[in-house]
Parts: sequence; C-alpha cells; structure tokens
Amino acid sequence: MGEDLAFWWGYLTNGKHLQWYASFRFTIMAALFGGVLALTFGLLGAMALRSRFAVLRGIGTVYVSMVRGIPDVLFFLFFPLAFEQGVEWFVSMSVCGPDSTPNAGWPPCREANWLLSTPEYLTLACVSLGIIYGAFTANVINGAMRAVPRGQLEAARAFGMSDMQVLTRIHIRQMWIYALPGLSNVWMLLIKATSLLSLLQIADIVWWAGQLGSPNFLPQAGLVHGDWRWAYFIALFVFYILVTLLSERVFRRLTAWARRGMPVEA
Amino acid sequence: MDALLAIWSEIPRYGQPALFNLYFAIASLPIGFIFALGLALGRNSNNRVLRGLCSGYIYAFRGSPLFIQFFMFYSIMLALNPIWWRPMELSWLMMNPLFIGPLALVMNTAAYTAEILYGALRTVPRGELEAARAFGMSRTQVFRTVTWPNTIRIAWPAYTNEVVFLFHATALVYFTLPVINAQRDIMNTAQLMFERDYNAFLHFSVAAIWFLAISLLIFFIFGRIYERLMRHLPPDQVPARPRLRFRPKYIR
Amino acid sequence: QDVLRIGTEGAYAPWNFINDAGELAGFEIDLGNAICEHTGMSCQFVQSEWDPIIPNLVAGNYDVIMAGMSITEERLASINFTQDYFPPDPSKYIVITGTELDFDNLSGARIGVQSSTIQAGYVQENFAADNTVVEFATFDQSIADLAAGNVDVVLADGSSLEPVVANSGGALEFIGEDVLVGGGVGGGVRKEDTALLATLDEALDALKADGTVDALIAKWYDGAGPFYAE
Amino acid sequence: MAHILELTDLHKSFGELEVLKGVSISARPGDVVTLIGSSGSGKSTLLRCINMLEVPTRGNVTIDGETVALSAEGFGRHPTDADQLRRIRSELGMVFQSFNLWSHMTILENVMEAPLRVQKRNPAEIRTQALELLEKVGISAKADAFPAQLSGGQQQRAAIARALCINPKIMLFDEPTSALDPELEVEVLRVIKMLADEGRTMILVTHDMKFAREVSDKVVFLHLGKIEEEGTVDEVFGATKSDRLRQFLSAAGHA
Amino acid sequence: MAHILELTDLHKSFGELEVLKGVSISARPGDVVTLIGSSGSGKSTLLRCINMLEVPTRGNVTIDGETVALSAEGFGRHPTDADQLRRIRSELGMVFQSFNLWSHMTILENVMEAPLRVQKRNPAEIRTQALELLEKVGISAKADAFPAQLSGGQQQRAAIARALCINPKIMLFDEPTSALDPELEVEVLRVIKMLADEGRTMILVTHDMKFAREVSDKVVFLHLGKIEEEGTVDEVFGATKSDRLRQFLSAAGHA
Ligand SMILES: Nc1ncnc2c1ncn2[C@@H]1O[C@H](COP(=O)(O)OP(=O)(O)OP(=O)(O)O)[C@@H](O)[C@H]1O
Ligand SMILES: Nc1ncnc2c1ncn2[C@@H]1O[C@H](COP(=O)(O)OP(=O)(O)OP(=O)(O)O)[C@@H](O)[C@H]1O
Ligand SMILES: [Mg+2]
Ligand SMILES: [Mg+2]
Repeated sequence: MGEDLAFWWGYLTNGKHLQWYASFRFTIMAALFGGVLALTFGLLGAMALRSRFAVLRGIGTVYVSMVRGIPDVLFFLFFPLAFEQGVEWFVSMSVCGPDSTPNAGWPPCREANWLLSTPEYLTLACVSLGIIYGAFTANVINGAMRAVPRGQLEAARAFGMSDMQVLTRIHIRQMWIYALPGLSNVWMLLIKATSLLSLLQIADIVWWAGQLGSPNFLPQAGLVHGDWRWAYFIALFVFYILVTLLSERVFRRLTAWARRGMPVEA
Repeated sequence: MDALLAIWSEIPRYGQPALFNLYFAIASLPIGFIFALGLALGRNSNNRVLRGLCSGYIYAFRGSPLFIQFFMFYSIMLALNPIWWRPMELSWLMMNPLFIGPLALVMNTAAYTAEILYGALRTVPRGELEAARAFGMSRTQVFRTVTWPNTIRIAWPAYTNEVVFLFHATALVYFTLPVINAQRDIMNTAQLMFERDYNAFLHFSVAAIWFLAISLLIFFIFGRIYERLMRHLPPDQVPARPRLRFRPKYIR
Repeated sequence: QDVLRIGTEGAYAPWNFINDAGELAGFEIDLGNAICEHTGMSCQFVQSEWDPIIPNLVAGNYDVIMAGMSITEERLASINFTQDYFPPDPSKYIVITGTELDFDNLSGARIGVQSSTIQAGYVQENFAADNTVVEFATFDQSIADLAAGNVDVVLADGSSLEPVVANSGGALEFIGEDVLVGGGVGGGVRKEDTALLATLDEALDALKADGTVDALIAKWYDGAGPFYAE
Repeated sequence: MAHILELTDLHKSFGELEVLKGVSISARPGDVVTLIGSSGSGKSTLLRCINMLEVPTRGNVTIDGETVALSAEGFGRHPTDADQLRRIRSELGMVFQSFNLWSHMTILENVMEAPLRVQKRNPAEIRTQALELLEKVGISAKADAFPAQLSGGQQQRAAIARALCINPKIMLFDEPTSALDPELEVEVLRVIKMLADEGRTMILVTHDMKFAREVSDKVVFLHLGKIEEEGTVDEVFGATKSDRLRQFLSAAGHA
Repeated sequence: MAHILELTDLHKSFGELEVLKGVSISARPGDVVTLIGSSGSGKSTLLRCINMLEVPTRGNVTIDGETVALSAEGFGRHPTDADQLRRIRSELGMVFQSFNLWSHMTILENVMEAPLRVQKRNPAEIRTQALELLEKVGISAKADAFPAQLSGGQQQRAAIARALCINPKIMLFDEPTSALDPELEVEVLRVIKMLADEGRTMILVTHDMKFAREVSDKVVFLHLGKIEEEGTVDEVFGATKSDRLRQFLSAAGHA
C-alpha cells in the first residue's frame, strides 16, 4: 500500500508531469490576457455599434456578426497565421531583393521569415481570443446598454445632465448589472476556448495530457505502460468543470454585489 | 483580383468535405434534441435525484470544452474496445469517427439544448398551465396542449443558434479523431492545404466562406419555420427573429 | 553559423522522445549533440508535429530535421538529405499476438499508419482499395489503437517497433515479411543550404569513422550494428 | 334542494403563512355566491381550492355530493384519485383574471380543446356547441383569430365560452374584469349577468360592489382568511353587522 | 405679474401622427395648472415638451422670460444651445409617473445628484437641504435605502424631494399617482397638496378629478391635441361648456 502510494507519487511528480503542471500557466495566461483583451475589444465594438456614424456602426455590425457565421476554431487558427504572414509580407517588401535567399514557399525570401515560438504564439492566441470573444462581449454590452430602462436616462436628462454625464453617471453604471450575466457566459466560453492552444503548437495542458497518456514500450524512456490517455483527458474534463464552477461562483458574487439595492428582475 | 479568382476556383474543392460537416451536424441534432428534452424535463421535475443528475450532466457538458470531450470520448471508447466492443463485435461501429463524432456531439448538444429547453419550460406562461389543469387535463395532455407548443416557440430562436454553433463545432471533429480513408471535413482539408503551400489567406478564407454560407442557410430555414410557429402573434408582438439574437450562454 | 536548430518530433521512441524527466532524449538527440560538439556549433532542439515537419523546415523554423525521417525520392523533391546516419530500416507489420493475416489477398482489414510517413504512402498504394487505412497523427497513437484492437495491423519502422514487441509482454508480435521502402535515415535540410549540408556530411563522416554513430545505435537499438565500421 | 358545492372547514397555509383559517361555504344549484374582501384576504386561494389548483391543508371540498379524495392532512397533501380529480375538474369551469387563453391556438380551438381531450366528446358536436357559445358571448366573428388579436374584453368572453363548453356544473370566476379597462369591463359583466339570469351556479370573486349587488344570491365577506360576514345582498350590504365590512365597503367607494 | 411659463402654439408630431395641434398655455408664479383629458389626448407629450424631453415641431417654450433656443421648425428640430438647455432643465423639477429614481443610488444620492453634478453646488449645503426635503416628504428614515427597497408611495415622495432639491422654478408632475395603489396614493397627494399650499408653481397631469378640484388654480382640458376648454376650477367643473368635457367628466365618475 505504502509502496504503491510512493510509486504513484513518484510517477506523478516526475519531470514529465512537472512540465504538465507547469504548462497550466499557458492556459491561465491565455484566459486572463484573452479576457482583458476581449473586454477591451468588446467596449470598443459596443461603442462602434452605438455610434452616430453609419460607417462605424457598419464596422461594428460586421465585427459582431463575424463570430456567428464562422467557427471560432477557424478564426483562432487563421488569425495568428495570417498575422504572421502579414508581418512577413511587410518585412519582405524591404528585405527581399536579388541578394537575399529565395524561398520555395512562404515568405518570398528567408530573411523575411519571422520565427514564431511559444511566447509569440501565446501572444497571438491571446489576441485571437480577444478578438473572437470581444465580438461576443460587444454584443452583450450593447444589449445591456439598451436594457437600461429609458426612464432612468430620461430622468437624468430632465434634470439637465449633459449627454456625457448621463452616459457615465447613469447609463454605464447601470449597464454592468445587465451585462454581468452575459459577460459571465462569455468568460466561460473563453475559458473553454483556452483548450485550443495546442493547435498553435503550444505545448499546453492538452498536448501534455496526450503525451503523458500515450503508451510507452521503451524502458529507457521511462515507465512502460499502455494507453492511459483516457485518464488524463478525464482529469482535464474535470479540471475545466471545476474552473467554470468556480468562475460562476465568483460572477454570482459580483452580480449580487453590483445589484445590491436594485430590483430583483432583469 | 487574382486572389478572388484563386478563392473562387478553390471553392468547389470543399464541396465533398462539407458533406462531412453536414453529416456530423445532421446525425447529431435530432438525437441530441430528444435527449435534451428528456434532460430538460428531468431538470424541471420535482424528483430531487433526477433533477440533480440532469443538472449535473448539463453542467458538466456545458462547463468543459468540446475539444476535450472529443479526446475523452475517443480515448474512453478505445479503452473499452478490447473489453466490450470487440467481444460484442461492435468495433466497426463504435470506433468509427463517423460514430464517435456524432456521439460526442450528441452528448454535447444535448446539454446545451437542454439548457435552452429548460429555460423555455420555465417561461411557459403559468396561467396557461393552470388553465389546462383547471380543465382536468392529465399531465401528458397538459404537456401536449400547453407545455410543448409554448416551449418550442420560446426556445426556437435560441435553438437556431445552437444548431448553427453545433455545425461550427463539427470543425473540431478531425482535429481530434483519426482520419480514415482520407475522409476529411472542411477544416481538415483547409489545414492540409495550408501545410502544403502556407497560403493561410486563401485556404482559410474558402473554409470560412463555406461555413458562413451554410450558417446563413440554417438561419434562413429556421427563420422560415419560426415565422410559421409564430403566426398566432401579430407581427409587432413577435420576439426578435432567430438571426437577430445570439446568446453566448448557449455557445460552446 | 553558431546555432544549429534541429527540428524533431519528440514522440518516436527510440529515435526521439520525451523521457520521464521531461527532457528530449533518444538516438537523434544524442547524435545531434555529437554533431554539434564536432562542428563547434551549439544545438537547439525544436519540437514540431510530424505532419508539418517539412513545411516548417522550409519556412525556416529550424535548420535540419532529425526525426527518423527516411530518405525518399518524394522528399528529395522538396528538401535535401545528408548521408544516412541509420541504414535502410525495414518496415514491419505488427499485430496482436495470434492474429492471422494473408498479405497476398488482404481485404477488409484495418491498417494503421502514421500519416505522412513512407509506410502511409506504401499502404495507400498497395492496400487502400480493399482495406481501411487509418492515419494517426503520431506513432504512439497507432500503437495505442492497435493494442486496443481498433486497427488489425500497423506498419511502421522496424527500429521503433522492436522495443514495442519486446516490452509488450507477448501481447504484440510481428507478422508477415518485412517491407523495404525508402532509403536510410538522414537529416533533412533546405535545398539552398548547401554549405550546412556539407558541414553536416563532413561531421557525419567523422562520427562514423570514429565509431560514435555505431556506438549510439548500439546504445539505443538494443545492440544493433555495427553498420558503419570500416 | 341538495347542495351542489360544499366547502367544509378549509385551511390553507403557504409555508408559515396561514391564508385560509377554516372556511365553510355551501351553494345550491343556481346560486350565485360572491366572495368579497380586501386584497390578500384569501379570496383567490379559496376559489383555487375548489378545483384543487391549491390543495387545502385541511378540510374538504364536495361537488354535487362527491368529496374530492385527498391524502392525510398537512403539508404535501395531495389528491389521491387522479381520475376523480380530472372528472371533477372538468365539471368546474374556471375563468381567470388574466384570461389565460392558450395563445398558440385560435379561439375556436381554445374552446374545443378541453371537451375534445378531457371529455373526449364528439368533435362535430363540440364544434356546434362552441360556435353557439361564441355567438352567445358575442365574438363568433373571432372564432378563427388568435387570442393576441383580440381585445382584453373579447379575450375574457372567449375564456368564458371556453369554460362553458365543458358544460360545467359550477362556474368559477376570479376577478374576471380586474385586468380590463373600464370600457371593456362592461361587455364581460353583461355576459356574466346573463349567465346568472340563466340560473347557472357560479362562485365569483369581485371587487365591483355594484356588480356584486346585482347578481349575488349570497355574499361572503372574507377577512384574514375567515368568513367575517355572509348573507344575502340585503343582509350584507343593507344591514352590515361587522365594522370591518363597513370599513371595507366605504373604502370600496360604497358607503 | 409676469408669466413664469409660456407655451406658444406648440405642435408635436410623431411621424405621421400629430399629437399636439397648437397649444398655448401660460402660468404665473404660484399657479397650479392641471392638465386633464382622456388617454392619448397629448397631456404627457405637452408636459414633456416643456423641458424638451420631446422637442416640439412648432412653437416655443418660454421659462421665466427666457425662450428655449431651437433650430428651424420641422422634423429633426433640436435645441441649439446646450448650456441654456441644461440650465433651463435644472430649473424645472420633473416628477414621473413611474418615479424613475436611479436604481443604483441610495435615496439621498438620488436627491443630491443633480444639484451636485449639474448645478455644481456645495456638497455640504446640498446634503443639509436634501435631508430637510426628505424630512418634509416624510421619508428621512429611508435616506440610505435603495429605491427598490421602498414602497411605490415612498419612491414617489423621494422623487418629489429629488425634484425639489434643484430649487426649481416650476414643478412638473406627470400622473404622479397613477402607478400607485389607492392606499399609497394618499401620501403622495398630501405632499403635492402641501406644495400647492406653499405657493409653488406646478404643472400637473392627473386623472384624479377630485384632487384636480382641490389644488388647481387653472384647469386645462386637452382633447385630441387641442385645448377644448380651460379656466378656473369653478368654470371648468362648475359651468362646463363643452360636451366633450362633460362626457369626459361623467366617465371619470364625476358628473
Ligand atoms: N403560491 C403562494 N405562495 C405563497 N403565498 C401565497 C401564494 N398564493 C397566495 N399567497 C398569499 O396568500 C395571501 C392571500 O392571497 P390571495 O391571492 O388568496 O388573496 P386575494 O384575496 O385573492 O387578494 P387579491 O384581491 O389581491 O387578489 C396573500 O398574502 C398572498 O401573498
Ligand atoms: N415617442 C412616441 N412615438 C410615437 N408616438 C407617441 C410617442 N409618445 C406618444 N405618442 C403618441 O402620442 C399620443 C399622445 O400620447 P400622450 O402620452 O401624450 O397621451 P396622454 O394624454 O399622456 O395619455 P395617457 O393619459 O394615457 O398618459 C398617443 O397616441 C401616443 O401613442
Ligand atoms: Mg386574488
Ligand atoms: Mg400620459
């Protein structure tokens, strides 16, 4: 019994597993930075949607509709790759010439090549997540702005507040209450989307789970075992459920705090 | 101009792969819906155990990434293969991506759809339910006469979104399951082509166009059905049509 | 050139893999380090998925592929190879012990391979018509599915399969005749990197001559060889 | 003449709150019994106990000599005979304050639904009766319209037709006009008056004292879950005994 | 005495619908002007035109001798001088039918907000005044509660305190009690009555004819966007000239 425990403890704390645990940092960073960016893009998008100028409204609408027409995975893959290629194209304009080393595929010459490794990919992944879920956030915030009862704004106007005062003192203050449930949902989406990091060559928790669970037959490579991936994926499944459960709790607290004294419905 | 031409000429290449995405969606939606209805009713029931089980299921599958659910299902099915499927001679079916894909999608969409239906069940006008009960209808009659027609109408816009997002989710299947006999979906094809010539703009755009087109088609068809469902309300009282709504709560 | 960036997969024991300590290890890792030591460059290993490993080389993410990659005509069309550092390695069929297969009239079987490998090409060519070809992203997955009975037979490099059969406790065995596809295993470099190719070839010549390569092969492949002793 | 409705010692609690504290009422065929009382006095609850939309925590309900079978007294009390319950309910036509027409069915379908599904009567016969009833309440032109296309008064009249179409022994009305604008109220009151004149048995909750005076055979004043005063119109309105009732009537603009 | 409010020939259309068709009203300091009329006659619209919540399509509004600057007549007409508009608005205390207290602020914060942000007065001084006003309307105990924690009547009294705290030249009331239960109505009417007795200038939309009689110096009967009849209480209620008004008054239960 004790030996078993010692064995499993040793197994679960070997170098491979430590790397797995360490790789959770990618997921957490992607969620946090992605979340901040999503909120930023969301506020910008909502401003565009509510703008007086038709052009801005058009841009906002296209941005917000984007996520409805195409899968988020597609965008998640496309944006970093496209961004990389865009940068390379930009660099190649000035760098590539007759002297440079030509290249068979992309970019046109090797000097223009931008080498992406984990930090860059992670940054781009955060931006991707920010853009995708920013569109959802924009929609949530826009809806919340509209959900603020007209009477509340009218009363402010009737007392002579300027448009800016109405916006900041009343409209945005009350908007959060209506936005929080929606934001909570977007946050859950974003957390779930962090599972896709491995698609961008990041050795994240999902990639390591696959590695650790794969069968091994070579004693030199470590413990010989069969296919254990199911156990690792179930662990991840449970991990994500716990994380969403926890965030939901936090959001519920936040909502309760934000709407203290407010009517219960809505 | 060249770019547009290139996109245009590449579009047909995704026709066959698109069939796979459509297959995954069509194979999982009806079963998922029936399963979801059971879950929603269970969650709405007075039986605490049943309610707990259904809520737990719905929470688990909405609270975790589909991407991981795919991996999990495949590896579990694989682990079960030597002890169950092979002895029962079911391997050919159980281990087929064309089965596991829809299986995972069914489990997943059932949870999301159940949440939608549950929300709708809760908003069925209480008065109409009471009226039905006051006239002596049995449980099943109340369900037929009031609960179901109201639920489906209330849920339809959100369900339309669920259908579209489930269709999008089919893009994940071949990121996670092995490819058999070069059967590839849109996303996998785009990925493969991209790895050949690194032309992200071309291949991913074409994939996006396919997804977009089919999404719009779904919105159109479901919008039509919605109009029919809502013909009992004067036009100005009909809630926003499906295409105008979207609720992140119901997206994976 | 001071830094030699070596692209490898990290999921193909004993060629290259991640050991329990969480580090890259294997024959090619040792060999790469020996090359670097010989040439005075410093080694940097870059992990890549198998499927896009050649495009990633061409795009410049690393300078040389050392990932148990056989030298084939098809690959030579897009990249160059160093001289082989492992002789032509027969591919082998592996099955669950007791499975009977008639390779002359094989039909209705599920054959597993790693995608984008020479074995995948071979199987597609010879068996695809009457059998189901299942392509996996990694070698490990193909073995996992074989052990679970999801595929009937896997075709892969003998050098990788040997330890699998040896350590499977009799659950898995070889079947049928070996298949010879592809040449030896060498390092892949971009076409235009002729100087690097020369450096690597020169280093391999030296390492073969002083017995380093044979020693490493013997270490990782259960005493195989020597192949390159004069 | 035997009683068609007998409520004996009804108690009803919601959690801690005891809303009905022992109410007994009886009605003979043809009686119009009006329940009055201030808001929260338990009128709706009493009415809903009659057809078991709320199950009384104590006491019994007897319709036309048949007592609704209930489990032992206390919380979680429930009807024990589902068939009996269904049958008795389909002898009680209930009209709600907020109409509660089934919004996805046409008016005609609304009226025909219960006779068709619950009483399983002949469709053609129901249809004839339904159209007659719609005629009677004055909205036969709207038979194929949906509820949302009707005014409140028309909806309430449709709801009355719906309740009548099951040929109920007793009609129950819970403030049938209080969700209506004054102009629309008139039409509905006229229909109810007509039913009273026809000699239907009705139990009616209302805030409209003038109307209560016109139609009632018997008036029951509920206060805090108890009957504070009951009697004929003349007894209750003419010779008010209790101070509470006097106060209530004066607040209702009817001194 | 000069007029403190003058509305000259106000017209207002919503798209095709012309709601006000040329209304002119004037009030002297201390006047209580009551607007009556059936639903949809344009009373609320008229009141909202005074503080430009609706911009009249034609005509002008003059407060204490200062005319609100508006752009050319027609659709899209708008105030041209934002500073003036803000100043004039902060001289008009508006009380809404549905209170419209800012739900995320306490009652005291609600009362202090406009003097603080718009009039930029001294916080300590405002605070003293706000507490006095809450005392005056009888809800000083609720200063730190949120609106949702108050009854409707208390909320409306808070809204009145809020309007008073900007020291308005004119108070505007749009059916201040019609969202309230009859019992709660009384408290609010008492407060308004008190203000009237103090000699405040008020424009009041109401459905309560009894109350209109009690407080008004001048009664204006609007019908289909026009003034059908106006005058003192005695003139309008006592010696009604127009048939329409007579009909309206009789429907309002006041023959
Ligand atoms: N389902 C319920 N749960 C808890 N309390 C209830 C419920 N239904 C009614 N009550 C309470 O019972 C009391 C009596 O309610 P009831 O609706 O019978 O009054 P009422 O006389 O019909 O009043 P009204 O004239 O306002 O309709 C009220 O205090 C109410 O809050
Ligand atoms: N913002 C608006 N857009 C379009 N029509 C409007 C708007 N506001 C009011 N109306 C219309 O103007 C007419 C007059 O409305 P108003 O609110 O002034 O009536 P009222 O006399 O206050 O009635 P009530 O007593 O019901 O409050 C109504 O027909 C109404 O539908
Ligand atoms: Mg009631
Ligand atoms: Mg009004």
